Amino acid sequence: MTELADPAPPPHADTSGDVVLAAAGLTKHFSVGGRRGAAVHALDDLDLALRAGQVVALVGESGSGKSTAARLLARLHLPTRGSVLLHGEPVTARRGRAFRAYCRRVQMIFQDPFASLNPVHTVRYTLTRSLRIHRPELHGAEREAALRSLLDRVQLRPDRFVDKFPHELSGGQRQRVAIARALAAEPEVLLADEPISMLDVSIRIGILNLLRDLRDRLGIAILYITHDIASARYFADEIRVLYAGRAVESGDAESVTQRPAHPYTQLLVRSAPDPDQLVGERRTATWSSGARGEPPNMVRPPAGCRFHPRCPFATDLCRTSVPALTGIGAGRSVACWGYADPDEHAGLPDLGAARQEVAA
Amino acid sequence: MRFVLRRGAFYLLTAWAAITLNFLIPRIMPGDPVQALISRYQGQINSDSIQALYVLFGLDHEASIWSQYVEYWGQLFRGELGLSFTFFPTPVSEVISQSLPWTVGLVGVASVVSFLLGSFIGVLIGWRRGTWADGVLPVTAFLSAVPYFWLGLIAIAVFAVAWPIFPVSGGYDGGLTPGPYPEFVLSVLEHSALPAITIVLTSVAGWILGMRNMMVTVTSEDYVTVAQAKGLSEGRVMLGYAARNAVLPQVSGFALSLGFIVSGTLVMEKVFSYPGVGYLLFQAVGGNDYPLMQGIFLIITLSVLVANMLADVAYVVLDPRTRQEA
Amino acid sequence: GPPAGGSGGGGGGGPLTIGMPNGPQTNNSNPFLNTSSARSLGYAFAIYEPLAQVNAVRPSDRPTPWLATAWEWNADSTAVTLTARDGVTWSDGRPFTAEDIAFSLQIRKDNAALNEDALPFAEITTSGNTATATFTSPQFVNQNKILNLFVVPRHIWQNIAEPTTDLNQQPVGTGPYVLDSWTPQAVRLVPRQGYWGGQPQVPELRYTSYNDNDALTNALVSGDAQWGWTFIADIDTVYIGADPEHHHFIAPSGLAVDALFLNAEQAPFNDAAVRKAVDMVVSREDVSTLATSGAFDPLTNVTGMPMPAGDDYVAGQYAGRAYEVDVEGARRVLADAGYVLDGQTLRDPAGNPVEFTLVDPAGWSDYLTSLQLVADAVAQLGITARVETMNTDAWTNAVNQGDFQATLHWTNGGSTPWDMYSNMFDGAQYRPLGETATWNYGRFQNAEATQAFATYASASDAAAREAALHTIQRIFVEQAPAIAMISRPNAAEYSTRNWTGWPTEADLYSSPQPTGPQASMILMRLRPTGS
Amino acid sequence: MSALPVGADTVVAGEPVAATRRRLVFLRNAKCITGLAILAGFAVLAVVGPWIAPYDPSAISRDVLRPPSGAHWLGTTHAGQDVFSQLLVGTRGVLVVGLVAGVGATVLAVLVGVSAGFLGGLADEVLSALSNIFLVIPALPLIILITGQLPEAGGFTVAVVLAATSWGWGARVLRAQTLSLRRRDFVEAARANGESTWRIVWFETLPNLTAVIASSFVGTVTFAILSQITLAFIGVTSISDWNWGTVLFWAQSNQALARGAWWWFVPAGLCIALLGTAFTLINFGIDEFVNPRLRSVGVSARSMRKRGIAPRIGFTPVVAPARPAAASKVEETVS
Amino acid sequence: MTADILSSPPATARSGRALILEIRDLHVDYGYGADPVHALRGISLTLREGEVLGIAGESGCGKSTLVYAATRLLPPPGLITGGEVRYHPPGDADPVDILRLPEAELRASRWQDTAIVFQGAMNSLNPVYRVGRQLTDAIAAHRPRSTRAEREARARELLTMVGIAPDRIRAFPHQLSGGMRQRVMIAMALALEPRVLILDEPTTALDVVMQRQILEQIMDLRDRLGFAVVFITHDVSLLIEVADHIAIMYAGEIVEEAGADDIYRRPRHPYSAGLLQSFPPLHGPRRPLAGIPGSPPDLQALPSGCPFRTRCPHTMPECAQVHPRLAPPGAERGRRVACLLHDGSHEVPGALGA
Ligand SMILES: Nc1ncnc2c1ncn2[C@@H]1O[C@H](COP(=O)(O)OP(=O)(O)OP(=O)(O)O)[C@@H](O)[C@H]1O
Ligand SMILES: Nc1ncnc2c1ncn2[C@@H]1O[C@H](COP(=O)(O)OP(=O)(O)OP(=O)(O)O)[C@@H](O)[C@H]1O
Ligand SMILES: [Mg+2]
Ligand SMILES: [Mg+2]
Repeated sequence: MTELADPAPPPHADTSGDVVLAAAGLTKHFSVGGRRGAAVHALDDLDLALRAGQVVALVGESGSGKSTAARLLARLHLPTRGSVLLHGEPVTARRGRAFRAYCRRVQMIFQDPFASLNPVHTVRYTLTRSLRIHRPELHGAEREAALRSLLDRVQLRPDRFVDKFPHELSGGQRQRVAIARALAAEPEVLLADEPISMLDVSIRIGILNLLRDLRDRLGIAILYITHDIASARYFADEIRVLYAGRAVESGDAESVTQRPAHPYTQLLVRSAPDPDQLVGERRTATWSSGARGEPPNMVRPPAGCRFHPRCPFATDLCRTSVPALTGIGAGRSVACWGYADPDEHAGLPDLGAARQEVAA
Repeated sequence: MRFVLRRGAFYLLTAWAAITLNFLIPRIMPGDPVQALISRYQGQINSDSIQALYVLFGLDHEASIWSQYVEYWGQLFRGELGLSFTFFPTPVSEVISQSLPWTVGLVGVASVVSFLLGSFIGVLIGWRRGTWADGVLPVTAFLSAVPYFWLGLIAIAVFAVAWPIFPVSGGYDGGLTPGPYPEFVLSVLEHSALPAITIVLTSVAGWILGMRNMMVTVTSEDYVTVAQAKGLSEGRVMLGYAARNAVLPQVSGFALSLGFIVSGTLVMEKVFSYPGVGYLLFQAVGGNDYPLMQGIFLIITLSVLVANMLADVAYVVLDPRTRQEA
Repeated sequence: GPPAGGSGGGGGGGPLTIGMPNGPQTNNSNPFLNTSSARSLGYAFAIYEPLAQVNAVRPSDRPTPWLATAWEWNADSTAVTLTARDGVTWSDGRPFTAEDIAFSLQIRKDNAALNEDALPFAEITTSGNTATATFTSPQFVNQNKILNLFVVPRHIWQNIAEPTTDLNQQPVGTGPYVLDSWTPQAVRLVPRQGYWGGQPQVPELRYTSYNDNDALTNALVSGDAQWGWTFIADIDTVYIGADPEHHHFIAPSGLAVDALFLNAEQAPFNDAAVRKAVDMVVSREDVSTLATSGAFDPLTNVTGMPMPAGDDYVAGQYAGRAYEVDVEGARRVLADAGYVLDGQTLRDPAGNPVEFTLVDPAGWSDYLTSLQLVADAVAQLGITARVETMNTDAWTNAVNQGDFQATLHWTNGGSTPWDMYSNMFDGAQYRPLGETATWNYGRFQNAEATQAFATYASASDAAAREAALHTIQRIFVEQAPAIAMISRPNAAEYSTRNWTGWPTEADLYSSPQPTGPQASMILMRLRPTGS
Repeated sequence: MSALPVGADTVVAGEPVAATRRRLVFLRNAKCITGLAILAGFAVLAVVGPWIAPYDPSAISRDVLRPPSGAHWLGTTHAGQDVFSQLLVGTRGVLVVGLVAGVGATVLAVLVGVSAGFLGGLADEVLSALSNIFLVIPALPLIILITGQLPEAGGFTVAVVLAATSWGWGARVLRAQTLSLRRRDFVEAARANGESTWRIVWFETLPNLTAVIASSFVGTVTFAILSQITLAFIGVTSISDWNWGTVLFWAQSNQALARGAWWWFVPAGLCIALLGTAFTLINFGIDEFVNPRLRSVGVSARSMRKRGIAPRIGFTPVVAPARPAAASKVEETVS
Repeated sequence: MTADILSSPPATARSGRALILEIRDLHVDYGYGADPVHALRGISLTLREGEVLGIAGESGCGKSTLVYAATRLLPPPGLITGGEVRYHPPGDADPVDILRLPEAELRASRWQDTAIVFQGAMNSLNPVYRVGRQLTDAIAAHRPRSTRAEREARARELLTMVGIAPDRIRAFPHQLSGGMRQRVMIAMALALEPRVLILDEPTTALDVVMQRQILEQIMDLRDRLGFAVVFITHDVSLLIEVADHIAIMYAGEIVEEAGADDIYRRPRHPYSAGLLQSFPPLHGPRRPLAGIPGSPPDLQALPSGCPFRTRCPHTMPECAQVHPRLAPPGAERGRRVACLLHDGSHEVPGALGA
């Protein structure tokens, strides 16, 4: 088990790092046929920068477009609008050699290790395929050595695991194989789509620690997708919160979790089970009774701020105009009219104490 | 809505393709109806009448296949199916309308009975799996594998010839004029008993197995356990919760199997000398009677399509999930 | 209509059910069409009557006058004058006249599709109560065919624009019965009033179509049907055995046979020696007993003439000469022709093994069993013969075009043996391989035979005909152009439980089959059993 | 080991436990083994039948229509042929036609079904429509029509025709399964890893369809055998190729039953039913593999009854008598 | 109202409440054959009126098996091979053993006394019936004399109670979101006002916001209606917030049982401690986390002695020999733990002793 547990708070999101993969205005609307133009607005205008050696967490409730973002970045979907930039170059490849080259640099890990490994293939086959595709120069003994070192890297003993079928492995072991498969390409970017949500509680931390180790040792840029904001705090350098396909807040992990700015983030943080809260210090009745209801219908998302139907502070402005993601200092930005300059707009919602907190 | 359109398009396309296939198959095959007629009468037709028959059937002149195709569609739209060769000069539509009710009556009813009975038995043994009820399975496996013509012939030999409980053949007593009076209806029932029983016996096994497997699958669904946890009565849980869901795939299976059922009819009607379309088709094929063949294929294909459509509808009625708007 | 009572008990009488194995029927009573239910089931001839009743199983007997009371041929058989019977009325009450006869011939002349026998009519006239038809060629051999033609009422058919497609659902004829009701299951006929021949006894005829031989067999066995014709294997056990007292099967031969046609334009049957050898080893007895379970008689006379119908025609030198299996003789014939037996294999003079294929349509089980017997028999000579099946279309084609080596096929029966022999090997019917031949499928050519056939058909004196026939028979015996096997009888099954008066072996007044023009004659002779 | 959901649609991969290197493990199932044993028996007969047959099946003899005896185990036909030899020799025809048709139809079904499922879009629409047409058109009449018209309706022709007309069902099932596989994570993962489409189809998707393909194969073989026998029985195909249908054909056209010659008619039908049962049993095994819920509990109903276990939904059986003594063993609950 | 769910009553308050359900030495096997899986081995637990009993543990440790066995709803091939489940009816009536209740009585008792909300609400509703029908049919079965209108009114009332508009009574399950379906299930469970409500991971499929909403609702209802709750989850941190009393299960056994606060602050079993270590905290200092190495044992091949010893950081030689019994650790009352470290003869490591 890794001993990489890192008790010190991570450095503030280091914006100076090398941007490996970036998304600019990434938008995806899934056509659902039937009535003309009906589409699921899965993701709208996502800007994102993944830097070498950094973890960006994408947090949001189910259906908020997290996986869509990952799939767009992996180019499993084509964006409706916007572009993916690898080292500043727009990526266009969709198949063939160029796509393979892209795959080699950007690898994805899926949520469900039970489903992402083909049940009919051994670990050896799965990893060898990856090596053959991405490192065709390796042959025979070299490839075997590479295979073993991959398993070593994900802390699976090669002799024991190399000839196993997925069903002979536990969930954590499977997820490690999936990670090894991604590493076989020696990628610069790992897109990890909820890599631990399907795993048993006791082994989740192991996988996160492993990923963190890879980030630190190989300098890989990681996009970490989760709905568990506590794990994002634990693992990520930067957190970006998605709500109904739109980014509503971003900032370094610690401050976003400790001083959430957007009403939705606040709701999220407050909803997370936290035994320490037993002491019952800062829970105000207004908060918990305020945000209720269901996530919006993504075929006809609410106009204006998409959170407004559930937001206790919503005003008419929120119902009509989309707030942009704007900086509120200390590397943080939030898309909420509550933080807008009251001089420029009339009728802004008053977030009251919540706002004061962030500023603190 | 989109679903409806798609299904509609599918049905139209299938209908078109089937009709075209119907048109093509007999034409690209060798052989002609006159020769078939001669061989059918094996020496009873004077060989000198061959020319007379060619003249009679109007087979002297050759039209291009394309113009025949156009003509064929023209006929279809006019509701004409041409004149049968075997029953020259009776219009195909008349020949078919005479025998269709019998097939629908016998095979339709027997198939439905077999479906219902099989599904019901399947429900019971699926619900009671792991008990003695599983012993039914090998029996059904055997029944489903018995060729029905074989069973039918044995049934005739035993129950119509050796112990004449049932009539040997036909759809009703030849002394009766068809009409809705009790004696005739009784005669029809009497005549259909043996074939119907044979059809049911050989086809029920499939439905039992299908339903049983679905029941087993469905009974392990949570909602069945929930129903038990609610303390509902056994019957309600079994029928309202388990069987109600398990029957869904059976419905579409039933519609699709109609094609096979019709195929089965053919030999069945031959064996039992039943006056239905199946045997008619067999005759038409044997007699190279293109117009009749095409007519029957058309009717069968269209009715299978219609049955599928009905099954679609039934499915939508039975399964609210398919009614989803948006 | 009200339901009629069930079939009568042992006391005799009651409706008579006549079964045919012809599958579903449609309501069509056009007597001219093979395809109509009237013809398929045979009730056409309970309604429409022929000019004269020809006894198909005693073809040399003089036909019984029926609608024509007399007929007069000219010397070279190119014209016939027919006298219409007096006192005959159509079932609609109109009188029957010579006009009707003339019309019935004329309609055949005008519509090739109705002229089933392809008779070469020239001119048809009437005068008083006679009608006269002339022909473009001598019709001696076709005399019976012409007398057997049925007559339709002119006053009805002259108004029918398309006699080939008319359904004629209310048939009007001169016969003893009229159509009462038509249903797909059964066609009911009842006696008419005022039939010229008296009052028919059978109160109701039910013509029922069964889907196939098996169904009809079952119906005959169980007594559901009392008259019909279908081939029943092991008929003694299956049919007669079911009710030995009442069930009867008679199969009197006419002048038709089943013969193995041999392709004379292909090895090995281009050599008469091989044909003769095969002819000598095939046991007609076996074919009859094994293939037809004895239902059809084996041919006994070497001329291939079925007996007793052919009694009068056998050339003197062959009288009493019976077919005998003679393997040694056959070997000698082959040896004389230069064939050698090389171990188990017979080799022709060129050294090639002698082998051939026997073919018939799949499904004709009696034929196929016969072929197996032939194959079995020739094996004794060292000849390898294989039995192959084809579907009927392909087979018809192959046979017509000469694309076969040996096949079992029937011949027509006529009033004279001419039809039978001509069908087998008349050079006039010769067509080169690949062209469609109507008869003489074996492409046999022999100038002497061809001449004899022509002479027989056109000669005006009996002696010349007899001489020609004897020539034909001699060539048949010596050259074995085809191998006649069994007679092709006019067979029928009937039950005497309710009705008697059927043709019997003792009183073969007519072919016993229910579907021919003889039907009206038989029906008029039926009497309730025990009366 | 884990109770985590593997996705609601476990139909294809089956329980992960079962997908091992030996992908055909589904054959190791009591029902399956019974079926395979019967099939193997027939297969052996198919190979050696013509050699061990005591008589030439076509050879005519004077022993006409004899009931079973030492000389003729299953009696003789109307022409004195040995029925037992006919059945023995006929086995090969039955199996070969069934297998050839099964292989042909399965290959077609895989090609059409998997392509339709994988390509999607217009190709899918066209291919699905095609397979639906073949489902909707009544197969047997079509087969009769085609075979009836072909010049040589021997075993191979019949097999080809059967293959050409009976792939629809398999294609439909395979398409549905492929569709559900196509969106599986491991297929997506392969795609995201840069695998080519054909490799995804052949190496990622198809192996997961083994059981479905096998089941469709077994189903088609059964259908092909029954059809072939029916065709032979109604005399559409060559009757000189011996198979069980031919035996029935001859028996029927010579009124075997009416003549009391049950030995001529009954055994062939029983052979067909037995062979069909074998295939059905094999399919049971495959079904249970594909859908683990169908697996039997592995204990005979009788032994369970003996132990007083009556498995029921919603009423878990309780065994072992009440043990009041046991209560004392339990630690007193925290007070 | 959140304050209510957070205020866990002190452990000692337990004894004051009346018993409702007593599980004694429950043994459950999967498989009827010679080689069954021993999924539960001698489970004993008590549930008292109005309390929230939490059961936590890794996937596959037998949580669901326990509650299904206790209600005899375990599907084949489940088999109860021993033990008792005593239900104490209200008043002074004698307790009945659910495992030995005749079928008709058991049927009558179900849903009246004990109602269950299943693990997957998605699959707990019959997809072909409207929710209204499913809400009312239990009422109809148990209150045959009620009228249709009464039942319908009750169904509306129930829906309102769980925060769903009553007009959704005509909706089909697929027309509802996951959260709504889960609430419908809860409403259904409350239809007959049972004394015990069993919740088997009712919120795992939902995201945190919805999870909290539902939990608040349940706890709110508990306060109003006074039923006892058995709450199953693998999320200990959630349990600590919600439950009064917690039982930690491992490989078919209970390894520790104590008040919620005690478990959180002073876990005594290394497994409990490990579980707590597996959740990164959202607030407070970031602490090193290691989870629990390895994976749960195969129930068919359990290690000798303590089933947890292969993963235990404090394993000792005798752990392989002795199967630890559930007993109060040292002098502590109101809790039990199955670990040799606490048998009094060993030095307890700091993390497990404080
Ligand atoms: N292929 C698709 N076609 C149509 N709609 C889609 C498709 N994929 C995703 N969506 C829709 O897009 C929206 C965002 O989906 P996405 O999978 O990105 O959410 P997510 O945040 O990953 O959710 P989860 O936490 O449940 O994984 C959802 O409403 C989803 O239903
Ligand atoms: N049908 C079965 N046959 C054999 N073993 C089974 C069966 N069902 C469950 N088990 C085993 O019983 C054990 C307990 O399962 P159970 O479902 O009670 O676990 P759980 O604690 O509820 O897990 P989860 O958190 O995943 O719901 C598991 O190890 C499981 O593998
Ligand atoms: Mg996702
Ligand atoms: Mg569970």
